[in-house]
Amino acid sequence: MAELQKLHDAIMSGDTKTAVAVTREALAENVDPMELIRQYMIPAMDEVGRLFQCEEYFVPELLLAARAMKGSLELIRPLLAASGRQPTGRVVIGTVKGDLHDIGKNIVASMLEGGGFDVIDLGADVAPERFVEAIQRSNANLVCLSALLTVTMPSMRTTIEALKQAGVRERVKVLVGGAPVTRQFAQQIGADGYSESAPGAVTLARQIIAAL
Amino acid sequence: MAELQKLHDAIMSGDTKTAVAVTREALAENVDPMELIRQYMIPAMDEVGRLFQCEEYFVPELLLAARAMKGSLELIRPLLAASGRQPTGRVVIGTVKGDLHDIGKNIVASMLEGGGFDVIDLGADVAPERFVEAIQRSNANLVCLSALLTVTMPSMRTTIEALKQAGVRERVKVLVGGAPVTRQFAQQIGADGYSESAPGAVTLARQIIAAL
Amino acid sequence: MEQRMRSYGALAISNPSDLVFGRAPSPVSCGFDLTIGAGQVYPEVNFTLPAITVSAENWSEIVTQYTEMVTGIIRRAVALRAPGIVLEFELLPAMTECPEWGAEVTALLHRALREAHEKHGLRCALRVTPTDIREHGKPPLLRYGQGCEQLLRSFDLCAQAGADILSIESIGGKEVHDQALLYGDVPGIVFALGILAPRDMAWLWDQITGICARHPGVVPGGDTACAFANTAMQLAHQRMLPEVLAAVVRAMCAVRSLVAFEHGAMGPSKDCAYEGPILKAITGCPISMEGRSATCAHFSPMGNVASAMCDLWSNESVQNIRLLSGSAPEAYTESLIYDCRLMNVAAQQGGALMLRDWLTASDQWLSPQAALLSPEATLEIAAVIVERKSHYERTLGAAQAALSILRGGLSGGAMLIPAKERQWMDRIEQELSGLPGDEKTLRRQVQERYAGIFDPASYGLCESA
Amino acid sequence: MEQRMRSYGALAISNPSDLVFGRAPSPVSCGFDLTIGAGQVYPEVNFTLPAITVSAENWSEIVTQYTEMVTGIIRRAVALRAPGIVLEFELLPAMTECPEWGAEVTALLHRALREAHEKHGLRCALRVTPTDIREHGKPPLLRYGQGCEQLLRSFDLCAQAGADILSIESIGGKEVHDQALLYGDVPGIVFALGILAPRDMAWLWDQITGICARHPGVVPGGDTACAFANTAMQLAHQRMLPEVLAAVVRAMCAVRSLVAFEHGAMGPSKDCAYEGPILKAITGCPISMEGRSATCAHFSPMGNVASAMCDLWSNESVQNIRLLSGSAPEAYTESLIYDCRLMNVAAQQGGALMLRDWLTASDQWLSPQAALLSPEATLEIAAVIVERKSHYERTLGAAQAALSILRGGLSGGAMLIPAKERQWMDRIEQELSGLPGDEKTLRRQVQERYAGIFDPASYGLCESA
Ligand code: B12
Ligand code: B12
Ligand code: SF4
Ligand code: SF4
Ligand SMILES: [Zn+2]
Ligand SMILES: [Zn+2]
Ligand SMILES: [Zn+2]
Repeated sequence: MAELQKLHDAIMSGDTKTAVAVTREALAENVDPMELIRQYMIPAMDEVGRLFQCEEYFVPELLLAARAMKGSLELIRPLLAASGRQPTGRVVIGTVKGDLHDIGKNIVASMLEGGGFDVIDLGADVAPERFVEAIQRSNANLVCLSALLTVTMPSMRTTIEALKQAGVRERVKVLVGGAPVTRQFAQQIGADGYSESAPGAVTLARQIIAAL
Repeated sequence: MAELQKLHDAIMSGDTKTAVAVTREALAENVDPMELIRQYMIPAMDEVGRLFQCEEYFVPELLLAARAMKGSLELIRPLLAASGRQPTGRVVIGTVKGDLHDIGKNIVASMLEGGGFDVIDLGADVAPERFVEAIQRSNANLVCLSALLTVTMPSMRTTIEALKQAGVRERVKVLVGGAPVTRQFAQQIGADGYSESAPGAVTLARQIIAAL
Repeated sequence: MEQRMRSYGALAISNPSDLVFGRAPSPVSCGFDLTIGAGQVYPEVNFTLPAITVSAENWSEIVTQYTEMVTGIIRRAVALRAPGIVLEFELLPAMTECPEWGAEVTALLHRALREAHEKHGLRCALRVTPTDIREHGKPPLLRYGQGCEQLLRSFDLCAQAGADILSIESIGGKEVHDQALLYGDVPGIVFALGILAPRDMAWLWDQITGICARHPGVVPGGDTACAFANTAMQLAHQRMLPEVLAAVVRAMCAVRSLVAFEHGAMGPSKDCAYEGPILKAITGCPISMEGRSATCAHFSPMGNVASAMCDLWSNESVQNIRLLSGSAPEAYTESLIYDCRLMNVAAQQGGALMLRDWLTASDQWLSPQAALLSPEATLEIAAVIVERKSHYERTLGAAQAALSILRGGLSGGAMLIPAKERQWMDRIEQELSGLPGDEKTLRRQVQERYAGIFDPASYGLCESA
Repeated sequence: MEQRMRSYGALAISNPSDLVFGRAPSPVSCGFDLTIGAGQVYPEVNFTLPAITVSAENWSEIVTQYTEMVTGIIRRAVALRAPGIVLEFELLPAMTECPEWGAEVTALLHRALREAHEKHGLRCALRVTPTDIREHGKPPLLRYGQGCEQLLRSFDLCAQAGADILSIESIGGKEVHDQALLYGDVPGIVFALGILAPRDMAWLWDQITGICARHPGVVPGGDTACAFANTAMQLAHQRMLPEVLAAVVRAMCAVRSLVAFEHGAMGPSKDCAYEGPILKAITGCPISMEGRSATCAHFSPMGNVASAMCDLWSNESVQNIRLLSGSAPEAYTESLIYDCRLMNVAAQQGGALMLRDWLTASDQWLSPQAALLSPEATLEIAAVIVERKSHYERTLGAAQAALSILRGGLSGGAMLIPAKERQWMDRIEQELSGLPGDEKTLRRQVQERYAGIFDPASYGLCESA
């Protein structure tokens, strides 16, 4: 029988190979995929998140864990989809137009993925239309905008307006972030949330999805 | 005959006594009051303003000159009013509600007076209603708002809104100033002008009155 | 309360090499394990709201703002391993008018500091400075009336809510001084600073030390001539007044700020009191100063020399706005910490006096206001003050000492100042020497000119006038 | 262009007591009567727009903003009698994409400086830094394509419009480095820094020095490892990466930033290149640094020590927003001027080394990144670099030297770092020692892992691979 505790540990130590192997074995033995996620994978990632916030883990540990989690999830997702069960949430993320800073955005994306979200990363320098398209195509319920330049902060407003014009603003919640962005600015442009850190972004995303 | 050049010089040196005496003499000799103002008094104050901007004069010299100018004007005004001629402009000035800083406002008021404006100084900590009242009572065409605290800057907006509500916003132009106020903030709250200095305030006031 | 009255007839520090940053003969212990003036310079961070109205509707946002600010400041202090820190909460007018508001923010800051001390061992203390809202009236009423009652209640509630040090920027005499200053009226200035202000200070500081006595552990800090000398400094900065006048006003102000100590203040004095070094030389109490890292609050011709003798080093005030790095309060906390690190390392390696002298030399002769801040100038003015008896005589003496220091700088060729400023020096000197030897005569001479502008009863001047 | 190629086989400064702020063996003269590195430290002020879109509609507002900023900065420099000043204009991406815009702002700033020089005798110069917009593509194309053309044209037009110094924060190798860094992949990091980056630098700096040669008087300044080491520094600051990794990355980066000098750069190097002191020791060219007065732009664990060997002292970047004192660019100009005053006075009185050592001691062992910035550590790393031949070997050597300095600090007990960081030190050390001696082998080992992420042709790697 598959040793499921090993899945938990493999994710925590960022060992993708083992994580995938254990998952495959478990699925072959018809373990309920939801159980795998709820009892082993999410707790592992939560523990990773906790260690990260306590400054026991750095980003490399975090990203390796997220990568392991993602590896397992790739095996599980088709089954969930087939059974009609949804992942926690579907997120479209990108750095706004004119801005090429993507490290912060990448970390947020990875942590969301690690947190069990289905993440569509549009990259950097993303025009408002591309956000609109991605939402339309993917049925996402969350949009994350990142900006690191003061001169691209206004693009966040423009993007939110484009969502309105395209009639998709109501379908999604919008989170914004990046070094120059503030809570006040987020309010002003009509975003639904702001966080100054990646773990904060995950917490916020969870709260929002839970409230949907 | 009155030596009119003396009026010019008395104002420049802040000698109220002489300024008033020469003015009285000239008026007794039926010199055109408008000529006194245009040819001697305004040029003197302009020269004072120039010296101030070149850092040849400090505020004390400036205020003493303004006081001398005011002394002469007090004799002339009734005549102008009788002949139906208007002074350059009529200004209501005050520091907004919640704010007691009044030195900057006082200097602006004095320089406006020195510049030939008719100035109604409401003091500091002035509530919006009091600005409205003063405009209604005085037929002023210019309102100057001063604020030195970040937490009283919003009072400028409130005051402008009160002018709108009372239906007097169209009758006046609104200038704002004070250390924390910026050009951008002035625009945002719908003021008609901003200056960072007292001489700048006078120049601006003149331009605005000229354009009326 | 009278028993608290101290009189200073001699200097606590008379040797220039004892007048240096970080050390004061009478250190002050307060807050969470912090001792000020015992060898280290600590940062004092002062922070304020951005453009937002202080009102009941906005109150929760305001609480959030203060929480954000204190969080950022403490985060930086911990990250940079600051050996200690003082926070200053300067109440905004509406928070003094409604003393409960001021007390609520005080409590919030106190809790944050306690937590930082418990969790990170950060030594720290909280200074609280209610607004002197007695100036509302025309003329202002200083010893009675609503403003006065609210002010005293604010001190009381803040002391109760967790303030460790109480201070004020008091305004007695300002109503006269403002006008005298703008018209360059030297007798009026002396009247305001040498007669009116000390009388209000004496009364007010008896109240404050009384309140501290009722709240054990709360230290009566000090006052500042902000309303007088900093107004003059700002006006000189904008080239509206001669720098020499601002410098002379500063020296005179030391006399009125000293009255706080005569009536029980123990230091640290207020950051914006650039007369602080004189107070330190006379009283031996620690002082707070501000300069090159207070560019958030005001520009200054004495950014370095201001730190030469400080015990706390402050940013004066910074709004909670966002810079590229993070919040402005956090950013200025960092600047202060680096300044303190340098001073403390130099002191530790035996170089305190050398660094003090470089800090002094780098500004000293570039502006008249800086010239008065050297250790030597400080001791010269302080010595004249303690030699004389009445506040009036002391004020005149301080002004004359200041002028003689400036003359020295000019004649030695060290200081270059424009002809216009030199004319003003002559003028101030002349007017000073024309002043009567006794205070009653001066009062008679100027009282009419300022009638109605001040309330004699507020200065205990009714009967005697 | 090949004739410009210099190779550094020995140190220009080998004696620690010659490695000090304000003095460089090869000073640079430029702009209006300014010589950098000849005895005085000057402020370098960098300033940027607040939240506003750079677009044709907003263009007049943008011009107003830059005019306001330069006016405020010059006003402060004149008021404080700064002996000289450098302005840095860092183009925003849209201003490089449309090179005319960048040139227009350059011209505006140039005019303002000329006027300040004529009217007030202010010695000054303008540094212009176009944005390295070649990174747009995936993978980025570095030697051809639209971004590259616009970038080179931007240099050309800015040189023509009045730039005195040209710089860049180039990004060759970053696409690989970003990912390697986030995954803590040491071989990937070395590949990016020791192989890819130097190849791009060589090509790019030949272009830049070529452009300077066509515009007499325009100085090729220098580059910075911002995209590498400052990213790591920021991540360490946010506790996302270990500080020791950020420190080792910084040391490695010196090798790639040195390539600018090998290909004609003359200094002053870029402010945000904290690898600057190593460059100064090797080349003898003046450097710009930033630290405790760059709190507007980023927080830092090395605010004081960063100034120990600088020739220009910068604020990195500040938005045009309003503080209580005035505009933020004006405020940070003042802070820089006071820092420079202190350094210059100390130097003038023979105390440069003493002040340098206090600045160093005050930060040195409080963080691994600061530990590498002492004069001794600088010379140790620089010596290893010049001893070795290829960029790859130099990069490895710099990393090892950095680790040995950190080990020294730890074993002597001077530096305290958490267990987690120490584990990372071991790990980095192990991985480094496992790397092959020759660059080709490493390329083969990692190339697959990063296939598709970088464009081999952009590094001249197609044929030889
Ligand atoms: C690294 C860096 C670069 C790298 C970018 C590498 C990359 N792939 O991203 C390079 C060198 C390429 C670069 C280029 C430039 N940069 Co740059 N850069 C930085 C630097 C030093 C660090 C940014 C970073 O990666 N931080 C680490 C990450 C993890 O933090 P973060 O992005 O803030 O993200 C965290 C949070 O904000 C949050 N978050 C982020 N996004 C989101 C989204 C959501 C929804 C949520 C909830 C949260 C969230 O979570 C993240 C993790 O905790 C900053 C300095 C700074 N103070 O931030 C300057 C900075 C942003 N850059 C600046 C500038 C000026 C530039 C250039 C214009 C320079 C030039 N003249 O060439 C170019 C422009 C490039 C472009 N077209 O956009 C300025 C911006 C000034 C301004 N006007 O706004 C800064 C502030 C530096 C400074 N102080 O001057 N830069
Ligand atoms: C002097 C002063 C005082 C004096 C006021 C004296 C008086 N009668 O005005 C006293 C001591 C009483 C005082 C009290 C307080 N102050 Co005060 N004060 C100052 C100081 C040092 C100088 C202000 C000044 O007079 N400048 C000189 C004049 C000439 O300049 P100005 O006002 O800017 O005016 C010029 C221009 O702005 C323009 N202008 C002005 N008005 C207008 C109007 C128009 C229409 C136009 C076109 C132009 C214009 O022209 C003028 C001439 O060129 C400033 C510091 C600063 N950086 O400004 C702080 C400052 C304004 N005060 C401050 C604070 C916090 C306070 C107190 C709350 C302190 C306390 N805790 O007790 C109280 C509040 C009092 C109140 N209820 O309002 C802070 C404000 C912070 C914030 N949150 O906004 C400041 C910025 C100091 C600081 N850096 O922290 N203060
Ligand atoms: S000097 Fe500064 S802190 Fe003091 S009252 Fe004036 S404004 Fe306030
Ligand atoms: S270190 Fe600073 S100046 Fe340099 S590229 Fe990065 S953000 Fe720009
Ligand atoms: Zn203050
Ligand atoms: Zn203060
Ligand atoms: Zn930079």
